[in-house]
Amino acid sequence: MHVIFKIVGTTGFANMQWGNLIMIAVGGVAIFLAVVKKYEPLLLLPIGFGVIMGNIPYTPGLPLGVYDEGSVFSLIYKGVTSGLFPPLIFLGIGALTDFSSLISSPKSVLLGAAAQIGIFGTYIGALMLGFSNAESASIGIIGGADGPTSIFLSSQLAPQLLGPIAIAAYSYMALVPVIQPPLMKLLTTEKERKIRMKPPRIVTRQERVLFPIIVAIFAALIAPGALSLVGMLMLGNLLKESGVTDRLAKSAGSALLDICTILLSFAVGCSTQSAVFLNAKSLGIFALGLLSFMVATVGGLLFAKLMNLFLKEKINPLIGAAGVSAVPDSARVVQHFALHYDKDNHLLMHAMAPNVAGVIGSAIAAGVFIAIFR
Amino acid sequence: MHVIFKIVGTTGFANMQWGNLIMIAVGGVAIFLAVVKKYEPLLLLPIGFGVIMGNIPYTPGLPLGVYDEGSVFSLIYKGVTSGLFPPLIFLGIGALTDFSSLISSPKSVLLGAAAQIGIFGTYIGALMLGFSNAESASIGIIGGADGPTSIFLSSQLAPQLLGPIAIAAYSYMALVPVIQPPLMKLLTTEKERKIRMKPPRIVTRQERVLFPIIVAIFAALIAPGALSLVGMLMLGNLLKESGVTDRLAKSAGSALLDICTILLSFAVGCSTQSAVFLNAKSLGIFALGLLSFMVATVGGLLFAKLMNLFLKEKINPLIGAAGVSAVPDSARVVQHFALHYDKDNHLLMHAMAPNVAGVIGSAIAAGVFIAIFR
Amino acid sequence: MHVIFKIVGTTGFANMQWGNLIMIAVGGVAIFLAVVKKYEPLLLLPIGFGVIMGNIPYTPGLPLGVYDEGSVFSLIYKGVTSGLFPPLIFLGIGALTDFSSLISSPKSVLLGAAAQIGIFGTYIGALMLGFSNAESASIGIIGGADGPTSIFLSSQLAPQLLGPIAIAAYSYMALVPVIQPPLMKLLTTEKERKIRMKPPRIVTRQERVLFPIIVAIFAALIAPGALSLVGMLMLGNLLKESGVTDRLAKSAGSALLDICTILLSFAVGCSTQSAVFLNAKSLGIFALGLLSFMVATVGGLLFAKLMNLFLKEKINPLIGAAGVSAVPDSARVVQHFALHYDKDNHLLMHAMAPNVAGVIGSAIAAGVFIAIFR
Amino acid sequence: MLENVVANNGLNTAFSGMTIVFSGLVIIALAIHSFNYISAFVKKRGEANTAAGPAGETTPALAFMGKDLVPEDELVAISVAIELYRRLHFEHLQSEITFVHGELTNSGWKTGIKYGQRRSIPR
Amino acid sequence: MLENVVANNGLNTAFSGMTIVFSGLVIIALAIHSFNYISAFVKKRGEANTAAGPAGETTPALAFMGKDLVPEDELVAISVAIELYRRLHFEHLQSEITFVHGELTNSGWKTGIKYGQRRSIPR
Amino acid sequence: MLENVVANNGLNTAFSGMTIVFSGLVIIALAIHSFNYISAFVKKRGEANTAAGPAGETTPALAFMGKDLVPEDELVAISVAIELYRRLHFEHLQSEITFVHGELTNSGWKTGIKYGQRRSIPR
Ligand code: NA
Ligand code: NA
Ligand code: NA
Repeated sequence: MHVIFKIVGTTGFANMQWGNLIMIAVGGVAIFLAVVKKYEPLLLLPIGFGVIMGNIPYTPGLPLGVYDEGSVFSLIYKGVTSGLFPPLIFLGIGALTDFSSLISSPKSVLLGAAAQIGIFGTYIGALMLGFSNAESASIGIIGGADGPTSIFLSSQLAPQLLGPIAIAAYSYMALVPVIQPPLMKLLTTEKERKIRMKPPRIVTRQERVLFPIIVAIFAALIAPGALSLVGMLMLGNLLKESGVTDRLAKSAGSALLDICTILLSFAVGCSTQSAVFLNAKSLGIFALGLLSFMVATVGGLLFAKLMNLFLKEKINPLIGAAGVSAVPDSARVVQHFALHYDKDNHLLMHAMAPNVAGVIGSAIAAGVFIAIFR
Repeated sequence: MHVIFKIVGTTGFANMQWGNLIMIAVGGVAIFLAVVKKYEPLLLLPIGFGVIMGNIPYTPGLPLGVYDEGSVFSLIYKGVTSGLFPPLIFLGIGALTDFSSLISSPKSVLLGAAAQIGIFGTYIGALMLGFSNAESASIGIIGGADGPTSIFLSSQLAPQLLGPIAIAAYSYMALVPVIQPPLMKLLTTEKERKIRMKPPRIVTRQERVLFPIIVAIFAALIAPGALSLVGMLMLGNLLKESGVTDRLAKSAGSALLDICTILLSFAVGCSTQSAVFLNAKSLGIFALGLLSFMVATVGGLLFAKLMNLFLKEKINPLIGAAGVSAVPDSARVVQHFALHYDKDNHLLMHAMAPNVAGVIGSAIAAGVFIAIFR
Repeated sequence: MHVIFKIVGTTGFANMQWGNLIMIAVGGVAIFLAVVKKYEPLLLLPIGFGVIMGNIPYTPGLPLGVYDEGSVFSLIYKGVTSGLFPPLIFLGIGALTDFSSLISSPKSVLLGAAAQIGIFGTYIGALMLGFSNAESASIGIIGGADGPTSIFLSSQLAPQLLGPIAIAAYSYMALVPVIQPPLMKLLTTEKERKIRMKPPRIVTRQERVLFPIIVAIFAALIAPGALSLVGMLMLGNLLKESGVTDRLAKSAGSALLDICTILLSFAVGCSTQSAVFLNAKSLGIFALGLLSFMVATVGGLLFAKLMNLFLKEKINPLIGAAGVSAVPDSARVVQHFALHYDKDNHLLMHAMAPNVAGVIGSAIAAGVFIAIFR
Repeated sequence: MLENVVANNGLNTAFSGMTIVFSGLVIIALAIHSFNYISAFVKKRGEANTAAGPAGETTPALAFMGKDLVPEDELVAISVAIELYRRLHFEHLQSEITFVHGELTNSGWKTGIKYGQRRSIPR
Repeated sequence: MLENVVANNGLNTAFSGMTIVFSGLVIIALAIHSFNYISAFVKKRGEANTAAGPAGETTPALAFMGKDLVPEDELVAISVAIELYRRLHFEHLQSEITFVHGELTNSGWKTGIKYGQRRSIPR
Repeated sequence: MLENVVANNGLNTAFSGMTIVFSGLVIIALAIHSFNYISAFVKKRGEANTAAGPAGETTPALAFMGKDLVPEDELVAISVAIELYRRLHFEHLQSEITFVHGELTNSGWKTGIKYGQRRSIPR
């Protein structure tokens, strides 16, 4: 009977704790949001399943979880903590992203810069709550509203917070349609919301090929720490736009992107073992993350209004809110919100410009933090 | 002339031994079975080619083979010995497997459990032949008739036996149509073979989405050691059935599955260098492996007959033989065998239920062994 | 203000040197050749972009470049220096290559052997310039005109020269249409150029299946060091030709090949940091590389003429030039050159035979060097 | 031979292992079995609000599985050909995150269905 | 609360960081802005040699994006079906490096366009 | 210059290497050459049992390679369109291991042809 006791002792039932049950419920909610509500399913579904798997208890000593040296899940998790998966995901995203809208309206780039105030404001906020410099930077980056950027920076500066930061980032990205509209209503007048913008010009192939090269060079010169993220994003985009490497762009944007997404999301989910996840720090991170999204939205909206003071051709300040990135959700929120006030005012393409600029802006911000704190 | 001697001394001809020739012939047979007989070609072809490549002799010291630190093949082999490839393969298989038949007839699950007697029976048999506990467990798992499960368990418990265990597992899986019919004839009456079963009910999407989550949770709670295998299998299935992550399921079930299959099979083949492969242990493993398949088949058949003593709606005991897994070959054997006695009795779908249940059962059995012996 | 100085100090502007600017220009030229001239875009585009990214300066100490322990780029570069990517690329190339032309005219194999004189001649030349044995071998292999083979040998024997050797190999492969025609003109008579050859016979499926197995066995027996390259090339080809593993061949020839190509090319580009790249050695490598291509071409041409002294059915000596490999560019150069003199003389299929034989020949040559110098 | 079995506590292990495997699969079977009630319940509710239910449940894909109704007249062939043509030509576009001058193409990448977009990879 | 900000030089870092982000994106914006002049210049040159320009610029893919002209008559359906048929059946061949008895199929793998070959993966 | 060649035994290495390369490729050439006899032998045997042979050898794919006979009339277009339609719609199913209510779809994954199944990915 010795053996059967040993086996029963190793079952999850024997080691289950309240925290595990709570986290399993959290994972179930994530899966529910992904499957039924269709919120970011490509990320929330594997994350949610990972949260459940990561919270099945087992006898300590068995090499099973992401934190156990030599386990399979720890090998996958190494792709996250080493910072490898996020740039590879950016490579794939670059191979799928069209920067035409940004090229045709360069001044929208500034809106993508303004929204990064959310990052730095939250960094200050996190310092106030007593987090260290490196931790505060990683928490602030949640406001960048780019999953890979958040995970990359956390893996470099505060790996111990990677789980909650990633979950917070993806949760709020899923909730962008809930978070942004009230702020848009609060900070714009009805007249502003009805401003129409000229259709963007058509960009040539030359411009689309030169764009990733130039962006990569300048972003990396200004903030070398952004080299990994911006470099890979722009490599993917160059593969797509060059017109001579379609097969590479296709594989980068399908197989590579999908495989890295599955493994990263699942491993991040697994890393939320209740023992390391359920504490006051995580709560603080979730609160700061929400703050970060809100400050970023406000920053984009107000900066757009500021620009209008100087511009002859007024821009619709709503597109400032798209500067937070969360591509392409926040651009869709803008489109939807504007349609509410003028049925024929389609801002989607205009909002895409600050939207993708925000991705570059957050990557530069991450680069700055890496340069200072590493 | 010094140099030319050195070169000639490094050629394979100078180092060739009888064992190598035998193994190269074995590799040739595997390729023949794969190409001409179409037995498990996706696995036997790269394995067979690997066996040939792994038995080309070379001067010791050159970093070429899977056992030489720093060689390319050793890097690929690390994906096997670290236990990484099998769960990734299960992720892909999960993204391709339809568990509908199982969901619609839950009692068939028990047949998938009964067939695992082959694993534990052979474990005892291996102990009798003097193998250690960990070795015996790895040999027993051959009766699970699932390549990735066998390789995973061996890599964790008895890496030194990985080659013969993998080859035995895949060989007997290829030979299922030869091994099972005599036993089916021996243990069933003609009347039993003609039992018809009601068509299974149609399962809803909700059920198919909930299934992988529930199976993963319970399997991992009962046998946490099964976390890696069952978790990944069910993650893949969830990606497929959720309906919101098709692109992830597609990449997991094509690029990822194929790449891991090629590399795992080839590396496993390469690991059969005659010096480590051709010995009495391997012979014992092959004998025990065959025993394991036979005991598993008998276990499934008899348990089905036992269930019929209690069931009002009788099941056809032949489908018990499908509980060994070897998906989907053993289910096909059942279908074919039953058609022989009743031209209109199609058991394929009914046999798929114990068939896929056997996969889960073997993974749980592997989890039990990991929990005890690691 | 302390912090802003620290940040400015970390920007690329503060650390930029003339060498970086030169290399960034070189990267730009590579991209120009790839995009506008369509020279080897699948390789030169990611290489060129990598050269640019690798020469953005940053404060030493930040873990960003391929030579910095722990950086993302160093993880990718490890796939190059460990020798892993080239065999995987060969696996994919094997799954795409049709060796029918070679099977139908085995005597063309000798032309693929003759062209390897470029490798060994240049090895002597490099010794003359004072390079070490291992370095000279790696430089000589440039004349093999196969990127993965060059990179693999360099990674094994002279990793410090990997960057310039890879760049030289791909550059001259792109310039084959410029390098070869003058030599073809010089060494053949107009009558020779007009020689027509009989259409090759149709090869059976059996032959195409047996071919990769036999080539792999004999190549690996003769030069075990070629095991990794030839083995993987032939595994890919066997997956393709067997007819029973199409899905494996497809994934090997698309996702796996593309992903490895992107990562290898980009990482090789990144490794050309001006501090390690801009020196007299690189200049010597480029000069020797050109020599290597020219000697190889001459070797192939003259050997074809030599063979004609003994053959009843004369071969067109132009196809000897295709023995350098650079698949399929040099075969196209032959086709084009011959058409110039006889509008109906299509040599493309005939030139493919020495062309693919040259790939095998170079891999064997690399195997010889590995056997001697490792 | 048997002493090695005894020394390694083999029968005990085998018996316990088999017990665990059965327990695990029985629990799973029971869980699945409870689905049947859920399924019956859902069906009943579905019959209550007749029209709305089935549309939601039976996805197009399932419809094909169940019936395999492939239209066989010319008209269909034409429309199918056009559909395929677009799918192959626009394959790349379908997975783009953003927009190409007036073409609204979504990616499924970070996609909600709150604002009327359709899923980009319709398969 | 604020002492941790002060101790970590937080405001300074935040301000400097925001400055860098703005500088970076302003430089990129200026670089893109200069594209407009290049674009205008290219256009002007394009207008000079009327016919040649647009053919070079508007790739087929773009033409589809812009107009989405899908032919809708039977003839087209037939040719499309055949094209697709070949594409699926020859998909494998299209990516082959070499040649299968008279079929000239190129790979794009190490491919120049110097000698009249077309790109092998026409997507 | 030459002393480094001599010191490193360079000429010897080069000569030996070239010898090995030639030996290797000559052996391969001879092996391939022997194929011709096998091929001739197989052909002869094939001619003996006329009807049975070619059906087994010439796979459909090869037939296309050799002749490239694409049918061009409407009927074919329709059937092709339907085939493609199914292939795209059922692509996912084709690679499923098991069965969806009456649809028999095989995977090629662990597949034998002993029991009359066809390969699931027919390409
Ligand atoms: Na952002
Ligand atoms: Na099993
Ligand atoms: Na070569």
